[in-house]
Amino acid sequence: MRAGVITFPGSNCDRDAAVALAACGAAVTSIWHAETELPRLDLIVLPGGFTYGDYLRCGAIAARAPVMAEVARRAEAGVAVLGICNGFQILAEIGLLPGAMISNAGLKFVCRPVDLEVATDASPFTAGYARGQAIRLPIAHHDGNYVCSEAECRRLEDEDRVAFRYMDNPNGSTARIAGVLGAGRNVLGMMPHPERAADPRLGGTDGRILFQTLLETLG
Amino acid sequence: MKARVHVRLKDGVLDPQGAAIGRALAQLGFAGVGEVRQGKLIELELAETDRARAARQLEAMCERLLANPVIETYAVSLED
Amino acid sequence: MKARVHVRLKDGVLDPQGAAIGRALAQLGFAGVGEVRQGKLIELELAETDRARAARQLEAMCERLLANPVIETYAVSLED
Amino acid sequence: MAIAADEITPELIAEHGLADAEYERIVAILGRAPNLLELGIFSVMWSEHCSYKSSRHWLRRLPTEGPQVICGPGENAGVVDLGDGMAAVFKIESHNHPSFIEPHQGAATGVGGILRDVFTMGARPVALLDSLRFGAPGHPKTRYLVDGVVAGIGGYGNCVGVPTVGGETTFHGVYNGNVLVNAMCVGLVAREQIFYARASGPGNPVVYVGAKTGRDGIHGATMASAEFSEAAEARRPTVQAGDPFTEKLLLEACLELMRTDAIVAIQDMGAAGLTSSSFEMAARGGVGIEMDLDRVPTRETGMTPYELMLSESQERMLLVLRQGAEGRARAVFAKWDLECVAVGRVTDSGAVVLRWHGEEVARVPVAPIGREAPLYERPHERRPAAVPIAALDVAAPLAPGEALRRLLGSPDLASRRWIFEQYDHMVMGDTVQRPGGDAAVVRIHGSNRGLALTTDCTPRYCAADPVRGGMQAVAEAWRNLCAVGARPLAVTDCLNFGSPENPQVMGEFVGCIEGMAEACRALDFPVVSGNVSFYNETDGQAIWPTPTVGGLGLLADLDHMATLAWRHGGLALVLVGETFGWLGCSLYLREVCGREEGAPPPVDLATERRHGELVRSLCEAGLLEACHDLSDGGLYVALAEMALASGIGADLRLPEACDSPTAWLFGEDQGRYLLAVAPARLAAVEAAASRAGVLARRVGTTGGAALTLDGGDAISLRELAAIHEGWLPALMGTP
Ligand SMILES: Nc1ncnc2c1ncn2[C@@H]1O[C@H](COP(=O)(O)OP(=O)(O)O)[C@@H](O)[C@H]1O
Ligand SMILES: [Mg+2]
Repeated sequence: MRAGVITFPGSNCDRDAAVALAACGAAVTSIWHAETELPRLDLIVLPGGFTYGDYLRCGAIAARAPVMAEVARRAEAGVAVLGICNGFQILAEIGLLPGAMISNAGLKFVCRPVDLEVATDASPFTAGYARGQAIRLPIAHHDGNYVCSEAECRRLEDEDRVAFRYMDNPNGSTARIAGVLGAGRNVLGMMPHPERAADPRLGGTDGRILFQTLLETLG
Repeated sequence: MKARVHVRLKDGVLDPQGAAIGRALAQLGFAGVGEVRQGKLIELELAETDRARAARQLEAMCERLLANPVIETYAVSLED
Repeated sequence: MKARVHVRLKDGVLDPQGAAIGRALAQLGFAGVGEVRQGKLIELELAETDRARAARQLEAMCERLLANPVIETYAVSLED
Repeated sequence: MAIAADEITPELIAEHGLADAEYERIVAILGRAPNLLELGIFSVMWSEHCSYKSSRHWLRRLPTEGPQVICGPGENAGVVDLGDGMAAVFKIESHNHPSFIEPHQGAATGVGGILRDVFTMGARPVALLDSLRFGAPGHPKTRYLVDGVVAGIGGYGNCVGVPTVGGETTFHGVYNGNVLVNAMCVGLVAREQIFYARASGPGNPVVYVGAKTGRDGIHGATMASAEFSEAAEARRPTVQAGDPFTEKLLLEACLELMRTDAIVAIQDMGAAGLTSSSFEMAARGGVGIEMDLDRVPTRETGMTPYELMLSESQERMLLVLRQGAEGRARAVFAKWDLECVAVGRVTDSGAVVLRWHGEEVARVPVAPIGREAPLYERPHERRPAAVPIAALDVAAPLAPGEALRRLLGSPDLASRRWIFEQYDHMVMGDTVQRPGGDAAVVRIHGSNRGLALTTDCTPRYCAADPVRGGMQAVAEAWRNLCAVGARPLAVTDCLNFGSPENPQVMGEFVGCIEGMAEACRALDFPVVSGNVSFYNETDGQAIWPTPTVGGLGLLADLDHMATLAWRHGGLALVLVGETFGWLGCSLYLREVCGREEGAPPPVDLATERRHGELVRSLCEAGLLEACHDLSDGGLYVALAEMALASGIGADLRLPEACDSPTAWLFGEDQGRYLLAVAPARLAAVEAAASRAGVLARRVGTTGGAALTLDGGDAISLRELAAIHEGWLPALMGTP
């Protein structure tokens, strides 16, 4: 699998994502946000961080970066796109995923491992988990409170596009949503950090399954 | 020309910041405070001198960057 | 009564948000945008019906909670 | 010469915090009266903060050398050798006054400053720690200060993407008017790629990079060197605001340019930014620097040379480049959207010469500003030694279980989760031991080795007995590193005190340094960097002497790292070290008996060393299931902390003839550790201890869901956890 990890000004989990992918055997390329063309890729990762300081709105300025037009085209064409934390916020800002993120209900940054339920196994990201499986991944964000309209929320449920749900809602998200899939199921945005649970030394390997699954499903 | 853009969360979108301010005010003993909402007020210096063109420019800025239509509305104003 | 409090950074205090917005607008091709500053606009529902008393109450809220006098200034207004 | 003559009045001199004798020395150095700009330059360079005029004499007593030391005090940060071609760069710094005035920005810019001190030496920052001292929990400002400081530290470190992995937090009324915010940063660099701040090569360009200059914190350096008064608080000087996003860009841009051979010298602009960076780089290299101040990028209009030289705007660096390398530097900084402007060049004049639109506006010789900087040996008074308290003279108003509940929910022992969960402590993917343990452990990226990091000081000990307190601070840091299985390498220290002009405060300072120096020497634990913060007093009320010690150690093999948590029942609990039941100055005495008195526990450095080395060797031999050092609250509190981390309880056995169970359970005797050992390994542990001549005796067994004492007096872990976790969220009003 060829994976590209995009670095925006202020990305800070780009290396972590690349390390986790490489450990699973992916060939990882680092991509600068100013690029307008991309090499052939099976997976595009928008990593966590504070792009543009998260000023204005989280992910808002990065969503308008030159590289994003091409990311959107690839997503349309079916390439897998994974947005983690700030990457999820960017995908929502650019409209590749529904909804938006506002400040955590507790108004504080929260960094801790949380318990999640894998809400669907029907995607190239989650096929390696069992539907309903309980997993534990760290979160680390200030604005992870997922907001979407009731109608949108119903649609996500109907189309089985909620990927992960918090067991114990740490940020006030609508319907405890921690991760959602795009309509084509090839785009996933999630607030928890799978790359921080991919090395047994760091506590837990529940996130590693996601990367291994991508390798298996995308070759 | 000086311009202002007021971006606020749509009615119906929960506003944790506003709610926290409301609670804190009550705790400080301010009575009779109803709903509190916190929005952004962005002030810009524009080179444009034509009001109509400036207004159109601002509108475009909001559509393209300053507001997120999923959760926010905006209002623009120009100083005289 | 509806009230608004506009809290902004004092002149001279670094406003990284405003600066980032300014740069992003320029990158999106908006020309002629000078300084950009981002402030907060807090909207409140007050039970108080007397304008003078409401104004005093707002003033007190700003002093005690809504604005940080070290780096911010504020302006209050009441809707008619 | 075209330098304009300003009228320098006595008021102006006083406003700049300069003594009359200091002013005369300036006139002698220049051979004329200074103008206002030059006066400003001298005032910051000779401020306590930059010149260490009251502390220099005493700091010389600290041992700073050892085979592991690559660079000791004198550079932007200290450097120690880690083997395998790697080095650690680290330093701690205070941001006390700014954090009191504006807690969020004050703490944030403290983090920003210490990050720059580390990456200016070529190291990538890999960890942050913060040592925080707040006023009494019930004081009206405390909540606001805690909230702002924690949000400020988190907001900055999280955004830059450097994990905040540890620190300490305590509360006491002596800090009501002066909180302490000490931030420590640790970075990693290849040994061959360390950068220094030594300007050289006349003709080489001097280049300004980073954020634009505004009027931030003008006179911050002199503010940090003057004691507070209510009036000064009301005057509210311009606080500098931080921009962590720009810092992240600056970090990446600097490290990128450092991979080329473009840079000759580099220094961050900290206190009195452009002044200290230019003078210090010139002084280290024995050269001169000339700058055209009108070329400095500004954020505000109408800024004067005086303001430009004294501004403390954040996220800026001054570089000396090789000739011809400017283009490369400009390209790198343009990529990261940052300013990069040649503002001057290195000269052989030995002076810093400043021009404004072509006209010379200041000329100050570099060497004398350092060589002739004031050096004060201020009078100091030793305090009479505190009187020891006999264990049997301490009442036991509460049963042991009740006392434990009280202690675990007390301000200084309650869980700090509310704080460290606001810090991203996992970013960079190498945090092997998260906050909550004895020391944080950060893996050296791509290896199986790790850095162990801690900050420590027990101010109530220092107040009662500065020498012993200083010793204890170093010993505790050393012990915390040993407790995770690391070999302690070196220290950075942040000496927070009241006014040096008060002989009693100066006596505390001298005493603490003596104690620290002795401990550092005995433990081969040299001081490689640090910072002094004086004038932490308000209206004549000084803080307790607080010499924060930041310790760094190396774990050669992460497979042998120890943690607090055991994973099974049925393990033997082994207490290393002798228990005399020292209750003087203990938390038990304060929290349970309401007494703040007595002498602090003695520190026997030879014993400390023997015990630490034994524990480390037991870790390395893979003989331990868990390990924790004993400090505040003594044995019973340490046991509870381990059980809470494990989620598995334990039974503790009182010794046969125990005169005072209270003293045995809660005494704060130094040099002790509590180990959990599998039954099959117990004999090996005991044999190793007896070979080392160390007392190690079995005191209990792990298991169950409660803590019990001699099989009775059960306290469920669930209840203890609620008490332990509940206090800080309740204080902060966010359950
Ligand atoms: N308490 C101390 N112990 C050892 N070294 C110290 C101490 N205080 C200051 N230093 C050293 O003195 C030098 C100047 O410190 P400082 O002015 O704080 O650095 P910077 O200018 O980089 O902020 C540094 O090298 C620092 O490590
Ligand atoms: Mg420095």
